Amino acid sequence: MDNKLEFVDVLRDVPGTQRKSDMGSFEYSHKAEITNVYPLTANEKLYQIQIIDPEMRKRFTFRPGQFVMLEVPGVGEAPFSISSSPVRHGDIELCIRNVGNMTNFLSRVGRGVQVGITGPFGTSFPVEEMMGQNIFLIAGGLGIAPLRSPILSVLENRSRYANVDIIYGARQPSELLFTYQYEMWRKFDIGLDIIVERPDKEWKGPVGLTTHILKEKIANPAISLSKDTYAIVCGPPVMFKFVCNMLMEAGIPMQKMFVSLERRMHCGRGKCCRCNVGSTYTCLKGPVFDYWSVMNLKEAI
Amino acid sequence: MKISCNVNVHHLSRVEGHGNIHIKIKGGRVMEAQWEVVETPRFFEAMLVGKKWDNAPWICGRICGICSIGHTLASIRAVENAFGIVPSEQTRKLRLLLKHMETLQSHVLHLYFLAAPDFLNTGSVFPLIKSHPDVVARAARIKLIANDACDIIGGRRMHPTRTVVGGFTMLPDKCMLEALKRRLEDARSDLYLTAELFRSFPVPDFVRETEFVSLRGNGDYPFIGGDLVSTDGVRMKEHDYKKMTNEYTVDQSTAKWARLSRESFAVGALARLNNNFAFLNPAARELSESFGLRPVNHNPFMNNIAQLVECVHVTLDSINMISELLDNEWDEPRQPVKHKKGKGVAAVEVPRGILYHCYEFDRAGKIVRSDCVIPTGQNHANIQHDLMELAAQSASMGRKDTEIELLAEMLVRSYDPCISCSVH
Amino acid sequence: MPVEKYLGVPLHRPKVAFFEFTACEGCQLQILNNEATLLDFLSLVEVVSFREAMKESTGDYEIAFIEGSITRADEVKRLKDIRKKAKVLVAMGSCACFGGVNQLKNRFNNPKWVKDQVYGKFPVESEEARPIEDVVTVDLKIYGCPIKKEEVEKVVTNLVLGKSVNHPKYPVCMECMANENICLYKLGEPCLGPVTRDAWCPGNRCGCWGCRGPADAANVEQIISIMKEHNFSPDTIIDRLECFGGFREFAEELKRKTVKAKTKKKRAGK
Amino acid sequence: MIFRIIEKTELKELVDVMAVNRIIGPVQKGTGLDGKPLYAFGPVADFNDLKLDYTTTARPAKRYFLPSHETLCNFKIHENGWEKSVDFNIHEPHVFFGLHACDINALHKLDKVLLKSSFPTPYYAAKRMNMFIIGIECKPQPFCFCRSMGTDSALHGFDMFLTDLGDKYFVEVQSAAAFNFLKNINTSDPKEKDHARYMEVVAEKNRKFTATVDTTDLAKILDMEFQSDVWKYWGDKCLSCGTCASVCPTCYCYGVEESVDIDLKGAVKKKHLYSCNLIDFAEVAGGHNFRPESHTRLKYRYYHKHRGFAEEFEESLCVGCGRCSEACLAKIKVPEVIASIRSGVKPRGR
Ligand SMILES: Cc1cc2nc3c(=O)[nH]c(=O)nc-3n(C[C@H](O)[C@H](O)[C@H](O)COP(=O)(O)OP(=O)(O)OC[C@H]3O[C@@H](n4cnc5c(N)ncnc54)[C@H](O)[C@@H]3O)c2cc1C
Ligand code: SF4
Ligand code: SF4
Ligand code: SF4
Repeated sequence: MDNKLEFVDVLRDVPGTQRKSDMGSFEYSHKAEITNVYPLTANEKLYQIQIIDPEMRKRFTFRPGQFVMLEVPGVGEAPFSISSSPVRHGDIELCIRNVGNMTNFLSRVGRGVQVGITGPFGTSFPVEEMMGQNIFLIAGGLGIAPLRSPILSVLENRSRYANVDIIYGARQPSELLFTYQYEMWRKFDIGLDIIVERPDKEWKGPVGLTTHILKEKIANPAISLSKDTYAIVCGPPVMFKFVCNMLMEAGIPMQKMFVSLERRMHCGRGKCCRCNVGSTYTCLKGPVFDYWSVMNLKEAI
Repeated sequence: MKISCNVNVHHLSRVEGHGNIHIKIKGGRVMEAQWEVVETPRFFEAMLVGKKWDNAPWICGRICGICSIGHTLASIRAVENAFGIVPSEQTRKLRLLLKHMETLQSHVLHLYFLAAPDFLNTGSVFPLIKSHPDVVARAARIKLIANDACDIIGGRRMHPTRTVVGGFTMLPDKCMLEALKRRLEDARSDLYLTAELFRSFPVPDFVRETEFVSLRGNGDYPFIGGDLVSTDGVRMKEHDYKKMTNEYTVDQSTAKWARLSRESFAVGALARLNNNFAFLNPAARELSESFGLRPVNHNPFMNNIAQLVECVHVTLDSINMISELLDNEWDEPRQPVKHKKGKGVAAVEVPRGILYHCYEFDRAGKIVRSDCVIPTGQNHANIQHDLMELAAQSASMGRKDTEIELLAEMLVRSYDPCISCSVH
Repeated sequence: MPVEKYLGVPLHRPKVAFFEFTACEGCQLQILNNEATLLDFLSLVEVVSFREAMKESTGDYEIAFIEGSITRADEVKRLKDIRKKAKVLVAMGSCACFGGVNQLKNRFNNPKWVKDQVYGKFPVESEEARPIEDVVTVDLKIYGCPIKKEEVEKVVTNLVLGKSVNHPKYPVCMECMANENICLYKLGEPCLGPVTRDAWCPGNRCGCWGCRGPADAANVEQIISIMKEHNFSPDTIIDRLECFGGFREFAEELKRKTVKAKTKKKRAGK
Repeated sequence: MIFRIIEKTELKELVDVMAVNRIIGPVQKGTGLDGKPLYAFGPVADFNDLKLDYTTTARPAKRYFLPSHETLCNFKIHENGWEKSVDFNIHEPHVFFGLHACDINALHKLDKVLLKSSFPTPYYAAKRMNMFIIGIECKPQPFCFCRSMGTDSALHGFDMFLTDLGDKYFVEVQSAAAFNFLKNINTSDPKEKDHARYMEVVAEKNRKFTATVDTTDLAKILDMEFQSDVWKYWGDKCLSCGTCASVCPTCYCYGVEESVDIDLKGAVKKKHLYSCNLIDFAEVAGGHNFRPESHTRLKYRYYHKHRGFAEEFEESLCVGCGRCSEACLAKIKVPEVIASIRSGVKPRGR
């Protein structure tokens, strides 16, 4: 009798699909090409990335607020929020700041380079639920990157939303991202307030923190922040703590306030534990959380 | 007749440590022929004072990167001699095997990377990668075996971690030793190719009567412990090493110099071979004779050939020793150590010649006094005298400046000096 | 043929130079000890100065690897000179990073006694052994006594790719555990592994002496008390802490405390 | 379930029958200071190496299903592009001969997160599905608190389970493969007195448990005591060495690092099991560290094990094997830590 145990090949029964329950999908990455690179500021660039296989490109769908893991072989893999409109499927844009190992390498690549994309991962901003209501978006610094996708998504269906307002703050004018799009946003009847902490000579707009503008808005009787308003807040942890408290006092329900958290991530799939806040996986239950959930997370802020 | 010449080599390359050569000939007379050692001392002998015995091998291994195993083993032996510890047969064999592998890797490094470029007319081994890729690959191949062997036995190839007073912290895997043996057997052909390469190099014709000092084997070619001998007929015990070295300081050197029956003596592969020719493995002896290298040979340039012969000797001896080790069950790797007051001396033949470590311990097992005499230190005076002779011959033969410079450099290099070590 | 581009990003073959100061030259040798990958290594960079292996040498280099500690005035001058020329200056090995075993002589605080011990009346110049950081700015450190050759390769590969060099921040225990070694404390051996930056040598049943210096979150006070609990004498602990210079302050502190405790005991005895 | 009896003398036969497969089991790795043997899981080449009466191993058999370093994929690099090749790093089934109940339960816990949640991990799955497990009844050690964690017996998840009745083994057979193996050797049906003896043995084992952890409302208490100063006390002791996670049969956190080969023609992506106690566990690019102090990291480990996992899977991620407590040089022991957090009082006299 043969006493050799039979080897179970986990890939045996897996068809060629890439459902996330498939074993083969875990380390599968879409080959994608960097089709264009736009420098936005000294430290941030916008990367247009296209999944090479046309079929896969079409099938790739995501919701605003979700992120992908971007892999540069041998250099690193890291999470980035998709900053483009969801209607564009596997033809995505990532706004990336040069801060570390892989982002530094990326800052030197040009078009034509092949990278790997996995995802999309994580939760998203409920833009469908927001229809018919006011939206208030508040971003600080690089926080505008994850907000650009919901903004573009709203633009696609502008008529379905009531008032849409953006407050965007940066340290200096030279650090403002997507400046070339402000006019377009305004044309679509979006209120846009921009504020910087340290103005330069040309700067004519307001000076200070996003909370200054927010305070004015809240005090303005013409603008009503109420149960009919959704808020999306994204920026450094100190900022959203203040902002969310102010919004709460102004009457926006906690469940209608959304933030996007940033943590270290090595897998994006709820396995490496690096992104845990308290013991919640940011990659699975986040990165988009409503404020009530954030309040319940230990060590979130 | 050479009327005048001025050779100044600052920080001689392809040697360990920092030394300068100055030769000045004026009106056919040698005005200056100087071997200068400018290395910064590290004061190991002072450092050790107050340290417990178990620190000695660990710290003293750091005297030299290239023969750290030799230093470590000498230090261990000195401590063991002071405490009256006799290593087991297994420990003795493993230590010798480890030492052999260091000898092999050090000699190959010297022969191929440091000496050969002189004969192949390049400044370093690096251009040889393009011009003689097979030569470089061969050198790397042999060296890799020797280094891997040091990893397996000593824990790592440099500054070993498993070698301790009393034995080893742990033993190599038998299957790894077996694999090592097979690789060493394969390496023999590479060694013979090495011999053919060196046969194609002309050995400068230079002879100066010299006294050669080394250990004297007791039936076998000596490496760890034993009696001290010289070709001038001196014979002494290990603990009398000071009478053998007679160290003194000179202005031109931060390393101390040594003398015995004459104004200087030489140690190293050539000295070992001159004193122990009969104990060489027959194949190695045959190779030696094929180069016309028989005792007592007084050409310092022949040290390269002596190293080559030793490469063959240690390889063959290692193969035999591994077989013996494999035939026996492993014993305990390490025996317990009880320290006591006293003094211990060790004489160990390292690649560049005979090395002495001596420690005096107090009742707590702490070092009160220590002394290390390094082979290159013993060679400095001899290098100086060789240089003077070479300069004199060059003056009378009317050699060109560049030729004198190259010959002088090659002469110093043939001693494979480890200057940093000699200053320690 | 050397590879010119990595994923479309042009690579630059840096000119590198190796220099040694007061040292055993082992770290440089580790690079030559790289037999298996030496050729790849050499096609990655252009070695312009390496006295231990080559004769020619130019003053034109971008990356300078420095081995050894500083113990003499002429070395200070030479090092400053190198700093001026090098774009990137790398401290290589414990001597360069912490003073290495060379700094053991500093513990006597008596350079003259130290010199007399070895040279008697003969005059020899020598100062305290110092890490090179005391003299010039250091851009990168490669730890270890000796350095690990794979690490040098990684550093150089990263420099060529323009990738940052990150040393592990965790202590040796992680490596020891990965190797499934028996913890040396269970065998009655002292070990600085829990506070020393991750190393490559555990697995030889040889307790760590801290050559790679403190890990990022080293809790040295705690390991000292743990060693005491395991009945290791203050001398043994001090020997370990002061050996390579990375934990020198802790060794000094422990010495002071031990002396104090002894005098107290003596007084109480009277 | 099918029960059998094997005479002890038959065991060698069983091992020999299985030896066509790779067998992993408890073997002696060395001798401790007290002269007692130190055990580890390792390949069993010879029946005599297999120490079924082992106390406990300092490490679980984790390296066979969650190795500390693992290559996730290799890349071949061309000028602008690359090819990726993935291997799950297992090519034959393994027999695990002699796992205690806690280690079998540890696998169940890992299964929950690594197999049964979204994005199953194929590297783990491939190894897990190629495990043939023979459990063996353990000998409670003074530090074992598995009973408190409800993991002192394994009800499923093995192929067979042995209980030592003195001169024979009582065998629970749970898989067809196990049944087939047993056909090769002499076995018999258990008699009434074997059942009685079995129950006696188990009862005796249960009496030997001494260490306990009060887990009542633990998840809630951890939440309440999040700001407790007692954490700082333990944090000051902690060496941030990661040993606790390395020896834990259920710790699975990791980091990924990519590196380029020295010839620049290939690259590799490697996974390294990490530990939440390590300084840079939660550090992000730019240097911000979400848990810079050692007590916040230590707390996180307890929080993840006893609260976060419990919230998600209704059970704690600790099987009470006590390995972390035994391995910790700073003597940070789970029962003591939890007791001190519950009471809000630091332990005294230490
Ligand atoms: C959900 C999410 C969305 C993000 N979106 C954007 C974005 O749109 N634009 C942008 O510029 N940045 C974004 N980041 C941050 C971005 O992931 C980091 O800047 C990036 O990981 C830095 O990688 P590096 O290799 O250059 O840095 P290194 O410091 O060298 O990092 C090494 C590794 O650590 C991990 N890591 C380090 N920092 C972070 C971090 N902040 N977050 C997660 N993992 C980290 C990664 O695995 C990375 O590979 C986002 C992060 C998260 C979690
Ligand atoms: S031997 Fe040293 S490094 Fe290894 S686990 Fe023990 S304390 Fe840590
Ligand atoms: S709890 Fe103990 S084992 Fe874990 S990191 Fe701290 S000191 Fe190390
Ligand atoms: S936390 Fe400790 S006791 Fe619990 S399973 Fe892990 S190692 Fe065992």
